[in-house]
Amino acid sequence: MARSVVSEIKRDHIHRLIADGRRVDGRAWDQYREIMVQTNVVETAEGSARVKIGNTEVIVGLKMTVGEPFPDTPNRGVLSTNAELIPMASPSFESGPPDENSIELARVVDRGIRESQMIDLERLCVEPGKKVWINFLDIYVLDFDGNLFDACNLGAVAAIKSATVPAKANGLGEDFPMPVTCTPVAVTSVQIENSILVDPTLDEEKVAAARLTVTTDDNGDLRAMQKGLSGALTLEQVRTAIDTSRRLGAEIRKLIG
Amino acid sequence: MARSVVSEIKRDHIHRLIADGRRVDGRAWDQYREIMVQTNVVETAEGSARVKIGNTEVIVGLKMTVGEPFPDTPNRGVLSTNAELIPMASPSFESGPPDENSIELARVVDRGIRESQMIDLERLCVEPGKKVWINFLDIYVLDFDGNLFDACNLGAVAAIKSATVPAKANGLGEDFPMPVTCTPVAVTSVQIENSILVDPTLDEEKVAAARLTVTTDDNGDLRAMQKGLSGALTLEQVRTAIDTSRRLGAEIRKLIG
Amino acid sequence: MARSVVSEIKRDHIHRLIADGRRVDGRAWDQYREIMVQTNVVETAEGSARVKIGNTEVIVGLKMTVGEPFPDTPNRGVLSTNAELIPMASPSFESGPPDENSIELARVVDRGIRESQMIDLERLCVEPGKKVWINFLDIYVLDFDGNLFDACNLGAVAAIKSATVPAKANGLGEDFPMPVTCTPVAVTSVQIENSILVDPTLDEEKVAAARLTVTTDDNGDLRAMQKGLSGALTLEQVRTAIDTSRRLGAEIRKLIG
Amino acid sequence: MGGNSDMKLIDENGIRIDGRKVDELRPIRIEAGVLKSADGSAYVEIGKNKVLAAVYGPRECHPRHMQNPAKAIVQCKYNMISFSVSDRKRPGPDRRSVEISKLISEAMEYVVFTENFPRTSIDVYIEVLQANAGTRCAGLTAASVALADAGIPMKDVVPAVAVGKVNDQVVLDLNKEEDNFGQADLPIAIIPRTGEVLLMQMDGHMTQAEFDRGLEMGVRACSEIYRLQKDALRRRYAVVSGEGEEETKGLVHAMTEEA
Amino acid sequence: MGGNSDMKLIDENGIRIDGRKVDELRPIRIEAGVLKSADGSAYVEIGKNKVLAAVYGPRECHPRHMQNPAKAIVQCKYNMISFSVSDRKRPGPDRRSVEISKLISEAMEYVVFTENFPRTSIDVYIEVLQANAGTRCAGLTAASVALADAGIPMKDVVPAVAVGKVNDQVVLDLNKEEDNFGQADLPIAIIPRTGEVLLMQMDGHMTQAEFDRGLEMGVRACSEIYRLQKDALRRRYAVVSGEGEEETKGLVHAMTEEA
Amino acid sequence: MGGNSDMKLIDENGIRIDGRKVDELRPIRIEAGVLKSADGSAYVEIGKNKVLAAVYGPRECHPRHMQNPAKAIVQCKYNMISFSVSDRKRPGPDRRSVEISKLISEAMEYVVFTENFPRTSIDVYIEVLQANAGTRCAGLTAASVALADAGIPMKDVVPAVAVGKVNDQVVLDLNKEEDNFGQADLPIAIIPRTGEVLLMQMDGHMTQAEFDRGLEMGVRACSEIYRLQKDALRRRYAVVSGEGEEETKGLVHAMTEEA
Repeated sequence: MARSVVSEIKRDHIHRLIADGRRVDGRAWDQYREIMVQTNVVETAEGSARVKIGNTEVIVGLKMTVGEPFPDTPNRGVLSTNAELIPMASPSFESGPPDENSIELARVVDRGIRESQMIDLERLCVEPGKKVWINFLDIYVLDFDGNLFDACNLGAVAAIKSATVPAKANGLGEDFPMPVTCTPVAVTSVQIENSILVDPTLDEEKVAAARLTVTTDDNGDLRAMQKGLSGALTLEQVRTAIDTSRRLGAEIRKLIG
Repeated sequence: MARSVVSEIKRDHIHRLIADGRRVDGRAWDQYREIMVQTNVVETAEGSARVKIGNTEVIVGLKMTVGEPFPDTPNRGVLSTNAELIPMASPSFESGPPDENSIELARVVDRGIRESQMIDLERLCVEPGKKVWINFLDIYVLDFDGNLFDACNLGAVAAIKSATVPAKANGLGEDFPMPVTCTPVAVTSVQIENSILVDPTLDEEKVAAARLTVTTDDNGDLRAMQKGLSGALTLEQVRTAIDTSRRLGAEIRKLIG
Repeated sequence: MARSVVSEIKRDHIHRLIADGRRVDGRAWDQYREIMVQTNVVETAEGSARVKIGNTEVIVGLKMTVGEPFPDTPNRGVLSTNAELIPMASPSFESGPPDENSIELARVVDRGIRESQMIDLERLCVEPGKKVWINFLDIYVLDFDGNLFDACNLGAVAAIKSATVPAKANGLGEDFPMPVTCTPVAVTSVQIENSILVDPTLDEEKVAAARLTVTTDDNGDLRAMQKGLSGALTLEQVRTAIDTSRRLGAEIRKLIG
Repeated sequence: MGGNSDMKLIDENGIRIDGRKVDELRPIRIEAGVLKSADGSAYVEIGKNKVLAAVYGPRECHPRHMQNPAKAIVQCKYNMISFSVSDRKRPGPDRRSVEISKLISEAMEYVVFTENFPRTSIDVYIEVLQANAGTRCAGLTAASVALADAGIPMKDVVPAVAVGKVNDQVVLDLNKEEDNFGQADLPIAIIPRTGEVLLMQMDGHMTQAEFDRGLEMGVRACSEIYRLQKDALRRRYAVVSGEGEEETKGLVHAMTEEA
Repeated sequence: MGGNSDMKLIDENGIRIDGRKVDELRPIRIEAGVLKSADGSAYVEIGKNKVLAAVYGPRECHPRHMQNPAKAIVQCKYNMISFSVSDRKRPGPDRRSVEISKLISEAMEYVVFTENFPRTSIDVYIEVLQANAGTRCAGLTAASVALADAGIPMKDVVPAVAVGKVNDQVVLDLNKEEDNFGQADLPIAIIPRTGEVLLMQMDGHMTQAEFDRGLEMGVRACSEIYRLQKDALRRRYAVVSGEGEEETKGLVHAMTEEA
Repeated sequence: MGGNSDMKLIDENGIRIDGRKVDELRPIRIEAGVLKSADGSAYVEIGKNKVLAAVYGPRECHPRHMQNPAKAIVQCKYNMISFSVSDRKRPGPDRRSVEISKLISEAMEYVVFTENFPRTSIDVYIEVLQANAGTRCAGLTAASVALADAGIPMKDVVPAVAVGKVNDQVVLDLNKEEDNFGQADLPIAIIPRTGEVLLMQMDGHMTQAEFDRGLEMGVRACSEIYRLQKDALRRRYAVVSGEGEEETKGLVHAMTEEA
């Protein structure tokens, strides 16, 4: 994603503004774009959400079926996360099986949810060693203007929170709400000209040297991190990014209650 | 298939002839090429047929095994139809997995057989919900000179009619003939210069604006239709093509008894 | 492999030397390069070996699991052989699924082991028709300087001979050594300018007209042969290559005794 | 088609399980210009179907050997997202969507003035977000609006709808239950200005008389959908231009080309 | 090879289960020029094997990076159709057919005068319609006739046959049962005019003496097949030219090139 | 991360199951120049991990559309061989190795002076022969030495190590049991000369204080690994040049570039 070309003129413009302490859309370093979250948008899914961050838009659905657990976790449900960068969303996305960008994206979102133990997978065990709930979390990017990590995390978390376990249709008693323990939120910053900017637009991502995504839980503890792009971060910059993530994470968490 | 290039000269020639009320090979608008059908040509198949329509040649084989039914049709056998446009048949065919042309071809043939209920799939149930006969209908195009839809339909129908269910080899009693209820026949027309020509050759397909395949049953009722190519048909042209298909379908049906 | 280009100058040089009765590295027609064999090099495998023939280097591992036998050999273990020509080993190897070169390589190695009945597959049956040992023999080429057939055969044979059947970890009693009946050895010769040279280097392979790999057993009987490259061999040349293979095969067999 | 099912899908008053009459469309909502990155886009709801379409182009054609020196090629990709159906669909094209993509591409190629843009590709992406029978028609309807939204000159905007046969009656715009347990399905697309057929498939069992009745019913319904398509484009242009009563730019352009 | 099976495949009079003697070929039928679209083609039956071969080329080489500026490349694809064997074979190449395709390509490249057609590809497609042991040899035999039928200059037409070992005896041209339960299989292809070996594989168990006997038997049988190949080409030319007693054009050409 | 497991992995004296202290590395062995065909190579053992890295390039970039006219691209492929882990891994890239390859490529691209070699590709192949937790760090450590061995100018040689959290304690360089049953994993790579972070991932559960302690521990350990990397290159150069006490050529070059 971030590797695609941006014109020299635009690049210079962004750099010059940042050297002046400004961003193209007038936001402060640590200011997020407007967020829109809509849940239960697709009734064929057990849970679903459509999320916009600025002009970036994703749709996420959770489908649940009953299946076998992994042999090493016989009493836990299964989570499988997939992200599709469909060509509808950007002239730079191509049809085909997931590439390295969509794989990294899905894995980072998955780690935030998995490592925070957001879904209580033990409550998704039906019969130990034999039958558990399998969760297919599918993320589709519909419109791409930067910061997919945060949008996809938010969509995934909202879809999970809105989900109802379809027990009845599977002959397993009454439906019940997805057992959720916390709300992990990912907040991404980029380093441009040694400044740390939160929630980058596509143009900002294209000129950024390094990216850091930090997923925090309800206590503000760290649950997942991912540094990206071909640049380096000083230890100080890492700390700034983490602080911002924790602070804004708490605000975003309120949004999706 | 039909997208490949044909020389301007040939194109003009065909168009001029048609404007004159003639076809390159001298046939009338509604005249079919010579048809050759040979059955039981491959003894490793349960049923097989080799069909020639003019210079177009296909070989079709039906293999049967015992397997599980689909969950939503527990008391019915399974039909799986596949078409291979192998590079042997034409300089324009390439090796590799089925492309859009061979997928469309297989699906149209499949629909004619399936929707006419030609194979009595309920008689191919061995044990409801557990064991049914699985039919693999494989079509290979050997020589390509136009009108694959009809040739493949005819080969498939002849292969099915000639098939013997291998019950004995599967420990399920005596062999018996494939239970067949009717004989669906596909007849294809193309529109060139607002004329409707039946059974197009390859050259005619290349200059055609639109194609219509109509599959009729023993009563002359419609069982499957498929319009193709990037052109339009008037309602009148649709009716002409259907009439021709019904009439020639009855004649072809006699051929394969 | 052998199809890649070699400079005209190098080609002429090799040809001129051979016309003079000499090889680039000074060896005699029937002289092998130095062989190095190291076993049990990877402890996560049931058996493993690293083999060097001159500068050619391969690593081979054998993994064993319990699984179902093939229906037509219900009381025999299963052997599956795979070769990977990874891009680490040569600028001419590419990432991706096995190509025709690695498939031929794996199949020739497999045939030598299978047809000599080196592994006593009947002793790898746990419960006839239900449970047998599945052997995954995986060959990775690490450094490529010609004669992969011999190096991969040698690595495979050494890995198998060093293997311990992991019965205990599978709840099937005590571990026991892999049941081995003989030691098949492949020896490859190439024809260049009507001379038959054993153990070709990469440069020799590139200018060779034909290749013959002969796998012999402990009695010197033939177990597998494979002629390769786009050239022909006289019957006399075939006999010379077989004689050399039998004689050197016996010497190499002692090495891995 | 489930064939001659005994399931009762139309009551004695001629009312279908979702309350419609036999020749009544499901509620339809069409919006143009719903995405930022795409050159043109549209969102269509027909009953419980939810479909997005996006257009990119005319742009450089990849792979290059598909370039046509005389005109643009139109490549439509129809796709159902994994959670748009009851049983999760594995991402990636299946045989059904490959066939539908081919048919929609052929149909769209006919209405676009492709000779205006030699060597280029016009790419149309159709994503079914929620499916309830008739998605190929909803997709074609959306694709057509998205092309107009992208300002690509066209002979006409193309509406599509399926007719079918249920409980031995010819009905309009099958819903999921009617599609699963009905006797025939006949999706069509029409060029409104000429009445020509641009897409037509059929499977099931229809007599000639039933086919004729169905075709007539479908052609009439297409006019209604066509009106909604133009309304959506008019609203879109109103938003863009700040006015309220004009044709969209793309559409005007198209009509000039046609004349 | 099934190895040391006790199954009796040769009786006390030296007669095999299909009635043949140990050094006897199965009935062979060869026809040239059986397809219209291909530049050259051939059909071969050897016992119950039925094989088609088609040749296209010399033609532009795809992908382009495989072009050789000094000569044509010969690309043979050997394939078994799905219903040619007892258990349905999934369409598409498996590892066995990839190996066979490679070996036949290498063999054919040697006999074609590839330097006459730089930068081109000569493509040979071999389809096994019905298989009964020995399909790679039947395929190579057919490919060779199809190349001659296409008029491509060659050093020679190439026959191929398998010898093997069954019940401890060396036998010619194994059938399916002999292949399944025999002790060794040794397919070879020979250049008749020089007696050189062009294809040779072996698996099973053979002493040197058995190998020598088998090789001799195979070389002799190849002469017989070679005669049938030339007959087929002669008949084909007779049909084409309306005469009866001439070499085919392709073959004549080839021989002139060789001289 | 197995999460809040009760398994005791550190005893009351602060000693881990393999006898190490919490801030102690496993035994490390690094060798440069171990392969003949590659332009540069390295072998690294960290505890029971065994990793090979090979470098080819700068060389022509394939596929061509990935060429950058301003600089080289660095393409690292991390792979585990099938028998490097307990359960056989099917050959070919899985999602985990695709992600790791991307991160290592990005890291290496930063330290190589890519602008020296426009339009080329520098290809790094990392093969894990035996795995025991920490293979991505071992792989990056090896890749970095292999690049220097290939004489490619770099800002610095890059060491990498994982820190983690086990039994509520922050520990250095997790082994397989600690990785399976621990509470957090934090792999990092550092540019020794500037102290900047080049690779960083984290999963599990860490407070800010734990993270700070872990990061500090990791940075210190990287210095130790860096020393071993330079030793290996010094020995390699000694062998190559017949002397004993010099920096390797590649490394010297790199440092001149940096100054």
